[in-house]
Amino acid sequence: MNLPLYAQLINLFAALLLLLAFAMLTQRRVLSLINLFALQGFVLALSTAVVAWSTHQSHLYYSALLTLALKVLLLPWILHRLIRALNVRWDVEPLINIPATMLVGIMLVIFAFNLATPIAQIAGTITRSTLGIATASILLSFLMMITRRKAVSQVIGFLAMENGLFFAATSTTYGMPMVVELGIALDVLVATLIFGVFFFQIRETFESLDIHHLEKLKER
Amino acid sequence: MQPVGAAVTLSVIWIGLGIAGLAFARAPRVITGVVFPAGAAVALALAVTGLWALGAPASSAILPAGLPDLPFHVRVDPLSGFFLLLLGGVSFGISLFSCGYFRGEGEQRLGLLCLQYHVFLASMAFVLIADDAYLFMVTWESMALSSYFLVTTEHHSEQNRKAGFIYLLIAHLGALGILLSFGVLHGGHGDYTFDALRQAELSGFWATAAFLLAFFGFGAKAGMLPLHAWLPEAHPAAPSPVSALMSGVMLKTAIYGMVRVIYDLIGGIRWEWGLTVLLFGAATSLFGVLFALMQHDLKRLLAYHSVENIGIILIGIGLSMVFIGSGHPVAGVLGLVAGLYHTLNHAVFKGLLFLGAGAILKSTGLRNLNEMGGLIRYMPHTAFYFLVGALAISALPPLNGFVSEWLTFQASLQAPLLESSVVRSLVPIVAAVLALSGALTGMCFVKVYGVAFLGQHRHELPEKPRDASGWERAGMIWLALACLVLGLLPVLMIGYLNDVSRALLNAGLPDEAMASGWLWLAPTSAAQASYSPIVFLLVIAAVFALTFLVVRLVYHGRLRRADPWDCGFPEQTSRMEDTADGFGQPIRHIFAPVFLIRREIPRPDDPQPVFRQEIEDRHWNWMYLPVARFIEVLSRHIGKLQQGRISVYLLYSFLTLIALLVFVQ
Amino acid sequence: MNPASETVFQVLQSVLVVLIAPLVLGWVNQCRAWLQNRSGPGIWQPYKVLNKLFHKDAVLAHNASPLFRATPYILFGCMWLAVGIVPVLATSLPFAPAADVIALVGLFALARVFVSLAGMDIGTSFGTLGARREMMIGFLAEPAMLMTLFTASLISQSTSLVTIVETLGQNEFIIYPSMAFAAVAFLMVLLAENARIPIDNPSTHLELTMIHEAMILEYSARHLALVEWASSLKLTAYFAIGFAIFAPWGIARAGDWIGLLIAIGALVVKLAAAGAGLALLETVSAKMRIFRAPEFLGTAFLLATLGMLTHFLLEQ
Amino acid sequence: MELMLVLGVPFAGGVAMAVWGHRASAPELNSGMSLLTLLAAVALTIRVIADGPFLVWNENFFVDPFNVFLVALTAFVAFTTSLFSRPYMRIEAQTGKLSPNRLRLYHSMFQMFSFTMLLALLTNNVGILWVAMEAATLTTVLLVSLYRTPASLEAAWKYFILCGVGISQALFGTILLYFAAEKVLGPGGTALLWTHLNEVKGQLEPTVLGLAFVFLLVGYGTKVGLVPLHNWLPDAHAEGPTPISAVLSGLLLNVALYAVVRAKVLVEGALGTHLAGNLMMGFGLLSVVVAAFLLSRQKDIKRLFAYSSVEHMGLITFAFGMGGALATFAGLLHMTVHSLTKSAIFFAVGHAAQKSGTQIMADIRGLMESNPTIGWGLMLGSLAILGMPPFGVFASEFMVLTAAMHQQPWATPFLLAALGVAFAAIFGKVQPMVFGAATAKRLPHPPALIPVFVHLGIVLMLGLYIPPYLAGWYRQAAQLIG
Repeated sequence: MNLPLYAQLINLFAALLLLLAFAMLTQRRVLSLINLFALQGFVLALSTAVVAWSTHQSHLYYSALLTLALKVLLLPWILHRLIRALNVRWDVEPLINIPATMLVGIMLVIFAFNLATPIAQIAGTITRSTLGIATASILLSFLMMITRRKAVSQVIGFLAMENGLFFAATSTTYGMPMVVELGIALDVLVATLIFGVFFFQIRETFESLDIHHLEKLKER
Repeated sequence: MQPVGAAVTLSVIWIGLGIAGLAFARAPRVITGVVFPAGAAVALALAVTGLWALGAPASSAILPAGLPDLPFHVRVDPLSGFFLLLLGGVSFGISLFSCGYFRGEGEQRLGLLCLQYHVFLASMAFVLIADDAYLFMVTWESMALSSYFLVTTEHHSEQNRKAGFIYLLIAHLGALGILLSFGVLHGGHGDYTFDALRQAELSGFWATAAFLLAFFGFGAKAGMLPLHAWLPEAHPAAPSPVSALMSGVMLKTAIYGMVRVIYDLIGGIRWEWGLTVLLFGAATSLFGVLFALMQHDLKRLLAYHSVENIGIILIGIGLSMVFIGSGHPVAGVLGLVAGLYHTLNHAVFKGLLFLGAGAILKSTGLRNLNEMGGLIRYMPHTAFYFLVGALAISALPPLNGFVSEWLTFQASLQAPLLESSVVRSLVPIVAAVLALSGALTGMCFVKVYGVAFLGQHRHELPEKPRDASGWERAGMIWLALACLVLGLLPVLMIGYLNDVSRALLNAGLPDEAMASGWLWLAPTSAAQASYSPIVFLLVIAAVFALTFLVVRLVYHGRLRRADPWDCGFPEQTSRMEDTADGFGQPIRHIFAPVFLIRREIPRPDDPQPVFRQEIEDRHWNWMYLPVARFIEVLSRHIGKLQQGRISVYLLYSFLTLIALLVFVQ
Repeated sequence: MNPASETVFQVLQSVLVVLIAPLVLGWVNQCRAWLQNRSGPGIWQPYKVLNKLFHKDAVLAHNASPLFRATPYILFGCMWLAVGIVPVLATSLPFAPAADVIALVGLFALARVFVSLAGMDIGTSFGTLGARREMMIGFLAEPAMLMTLFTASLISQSTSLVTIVETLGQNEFIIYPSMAFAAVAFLMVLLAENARIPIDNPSTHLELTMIHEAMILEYSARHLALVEWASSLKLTAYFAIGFAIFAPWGIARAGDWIGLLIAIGALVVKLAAAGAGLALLETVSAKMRIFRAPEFLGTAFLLATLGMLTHFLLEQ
Repeated sequence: MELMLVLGVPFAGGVAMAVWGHRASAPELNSGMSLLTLLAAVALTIRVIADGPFLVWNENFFVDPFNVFLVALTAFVAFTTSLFSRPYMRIEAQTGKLSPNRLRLYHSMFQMFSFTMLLALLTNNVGILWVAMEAATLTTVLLVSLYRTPASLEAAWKYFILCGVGISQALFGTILLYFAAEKVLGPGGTALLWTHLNEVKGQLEPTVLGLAFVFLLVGYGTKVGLVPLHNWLPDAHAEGPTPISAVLSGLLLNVALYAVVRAKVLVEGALGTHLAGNLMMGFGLLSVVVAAFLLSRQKDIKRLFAYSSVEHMGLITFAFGMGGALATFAGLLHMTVHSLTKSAIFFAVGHAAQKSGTQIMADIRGLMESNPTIGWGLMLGSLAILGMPPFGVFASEFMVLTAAMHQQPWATPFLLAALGVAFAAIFGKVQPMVFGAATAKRLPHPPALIPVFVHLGIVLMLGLYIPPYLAGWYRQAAQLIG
């Protein structure tokens, strides 16, 4: 099979995304987690740009720029500020140990691909196989949120999931209408800010960002 | 103007009166002096409407309310008419009594009380005339609700709150059963009017399911074994007129529901169903009277007697179902007539007895029999009316209780008609149980009357008890008269009941039975059985007068007062006469296995020895508590799912997602 | 037949039975005396007692209520009605349809309730004791009685005594095994209901054993006389019911006078035999403890029900 | 025009409150804004009833009987809640639980919250619907964490994470929807417009829509509070300020369910099978049963009623899942009566808890004595929510049950059993709080209980008589969502 160049590029970026998702899943250090997240955003922006270029859809350029601004510069900067302020550099050992997580992750990827193939068949876009990867990276970030103990890393998982969604949107459907994308972007931004506020509050109430403090409310 | 219109109007007026009561909450005089008498008048009018409907053909109407697809349908046929008569007639007496009884009730309470009381009455009336499942359920539940608030009027006592809770809970569960039974009846087409339910053709299994659901659903309200647990708790808790209303009338709406659903809506009665009803009825009546004999709280005792009488009614209905199911409609009619007649009679005398208990409670503040005694000397009127009620409930001729039990016996004596020898030999045993419980009732009321009204009074009252006031007397007189009339002229009422059964089963009693005139009651034929209470009463009265005169003339009427002799024992104190518990002792001795007895026996060296014993109802232990425990355990396990850890919650969502994805693929 | 002669018969029967009732009691006591090798007071003794009592001044407790004073008359009325209804001499009397067997049992129950209430009225220890025991006996005896009568009425398809007598007595003679059970049960009930040994001892005033006597301790003079008379009437009525069901022979139809003579003759013979039998029974058996009474009557109840079942199983 | 008002007023209110929200007069201003919104909503409703559904602003917004009925309901309950919150928040502020800044945040977010909900209801664009839902989450998160107590922080955090993740799933579902629609409608805006989707739903790709529905269901279902996605709900209700619990239960859940139903319509149309309906029925039944059993273990009064909300949402979901005219009608009616009744209950509960200074039921006693109106409000409200006639909840439950007996007989025993258990649980806890001897103190401000009785009055009327125009309105809506 020989796809046109941009298609190969997009597939490459897709693969990179998946790789990064795995990397984040296994990463213990919060700091490098953030860097990985920024990297993921960057790859996302690139792929968006490529899609834009290949399909000559101008509004995708904007969303690429948006991504760049938001997910590569703004959010990582905010997160950096946060962890410096709260100095949580290390995440404690995740709930499930890394190899097990990896195994589960691989299962998920396979599952996601199976899920996506029937759809990929009917997809009109040239970048059909990316849907599976998008799904996989979403599920992986979900898994990451489950396994992490620190509030920060959970949030990063949340944002990573957002990335996966965004990738799915751009690569499989050439992007949502602009209104929607702006709205989504806004929400993500606000969400992050609120998270920031929360970190400080949780911190000052529990002297830690470890979420096992947040297990008081339950059925006894 | 048709009966249905009148019935609806009157019920609405009742609601209006209730609201008026709330409006005049600041003026108790107005409530007791105007609103309650007006309510009584409405009740009387309703009774008349009932009589009218007994003769008239069924009339129906549709009210501009209810669900958009299912407006309120109302219909009054002879069956409803009969129960409207019951409701109106009995609540007339009770409302009259209330006018006097609620004097001196706390202001802010009286307004609410008036509202709930009249809403209660109105919802009962609507239950009787409802002609679609929705209106029936709505009014059925508002009946339960309003009576619940009446039961919890004294909500400061923990016991009353518990009583109210159990009452409403069981009532609600029963209602769910009824609702489900309607659903089964409906069978999936047409709407939920009773007509549609009548039309629905059910397969054998579903018919039986509907029957069972309805039977237990209504049984829960009627206080049938083993769903009776709420009754002896709730009835005593309410203010006495309300207890009278609940015991006298509300339980009967459950009987109405049974008859309406089983005979009218389901139709195609089988003898197996009848046997079920019969056996439950027998068990209920025996159990009820045995526990009544163990009580020393007057109102509790009366409540247990309601259980017993519901059992007797069920025996009558069960017999009729057995006969109809095995193809003997005439005998079936006899059973139905017996059951319905006992329904009316029980309403009357139980209402009377509760009113009497209320009068005692008001003037002495006592409910515990062991503290009463000798009241006949302070409140002769109450004593007399109570005696009438007691004789009636003990099924003694020539009062009304006897007539219906007599009819039930007659129905059971039709047993030779039946083919299946098992049923044929079960029926007489049920008759034996009926005889036993009847005799036990007699004993129980000798105990009640003897301990409460006769003998020496057992504990010093602050002031001399007053007899019932004018309003209260009026109420009791009305019901006592009803006991007498229904006892002396049963033929008239049975003629009406015959119409009811004609409308319901289009079969009636044989004509010669009706032909035998108002004096002689001969349900099947004069040769088979006959009974004439009037001759009965007249002869006894005549002999009474005769002997009295003869003794006076031939001998003399000299009389001397002295201390009681009692075999020459000196100073008789009231501690030497039997208490209520003492009187029940032989029964406790004979039927010991039935009861769950907790004894507290004093040590021999106890300076103030106290002997206490509690009789408990086994049903709590083998039925209610296990269910509660099961639910509790289940919910504890479900609660474990939610133990506060956010990762686990996320995992739930994750797994749900995965599972659904797999499912969709 | 014409209603006039029926009425005459009715009056005749009632009056006659009321008059000879004490005689029956006297006869029974006399027979007992003979069986116990005593000379005995003679069979007219009850009349003398009644006469004496009627002459005395009535003594009434201070706190006696009207109910207490009315009871003897009510009692007497009930019993009189009972003997008016039961076909002692003749069937198809005008009053006969006024009450069938069930109503008859109800009638006795009415009497029992009133006498027990009277017993509790004064509030003495013995009065309540008597009432309690009486009601205990009653609630066991009454169903047994009903069951016995039901057996008969199932055979004759009717609960009215007249029809029972006519089917059993004036048709050809058939052996009903169920009637055997019924007869025994009826006998036991009769003993219990009429305060005879082994349940109660009519001639004792030993406080702890007495039942019926304990209730009427407070009565004196004319009240007592009426109560005593009523209880002798009750005994006679039970005898009569027994005859009507188990020996329904020689009972006249209302209106034929020859039949009446035969009926009177038959009645005298039957009563004599029954009285002697009762006396014999009382002599040979001993009074049982009060708590054995339930067993005794329970057996009666059981036998009666068994009778009914046998009827259903064997005779249909 | 009205539509602009309906959306504009609360937005402006949000901004204004952000500025003046701490003033003494802020509560009145707040209710005033809500009143204006209500009036606008009423005008809108009247217009829709008059001349049918319409689309505006290049089809990004549209109004049909289904959502206008929810809009009216939302505006109404928001207004009454703002009335209730006047004295309530004053007392909270005076007892030092809230600083002026928090009060400002509260008021501004209150308006914003109603804005987002109305936006979610009125938009025609599935994407904007998602945006609005997310925004609603964000605003409520801030409201839930208003007290900044450890418990409220925890609750808000869980709420945020769970609903955030859920919402993301919903976004993916939306993307898939778009992905499928684009094939038919071509790229560009129209492919996200519900009206267009609804027209072409027959041609949409079934497999994709199947997946899309799963994601949407899990996503919005989390906000509806369907078991097992409901875990945030009791915490958020219990720890947030009571007015917020009222609007959460009464409104937000409805809005989320609205989104699910819209999705269901499309998916059913595309698949031609009853898959979506079955899924919804399954979740609904599970929620009803589980919630009913959890009820009996509650100690905190607001948690108790939060679980009851889960139960009722389950019932409504079940009804919509069953589909058919009767069931859908019942579902809509139940939406109405549930939000009215539940918010009324929360009003009463709020005052009761304030009076006795605790939310632990064991310490709340004798309301009937200390303050009869609160007592009766709570008692009648609980009875109504338990489906006691003559209240309207019974009407809708009756219809749901009868429809279920007709269409899904197997489900009815579970439903009835759950209802019975729920009755025992809730009533057994409410009765001792209402009756008996009192343990409460006076309050600085008289409680605003008119809302309670207004709500209960409407509910009572709906139980006995459903006005024809309302019925017709429900019918149209039922036709729309079949």
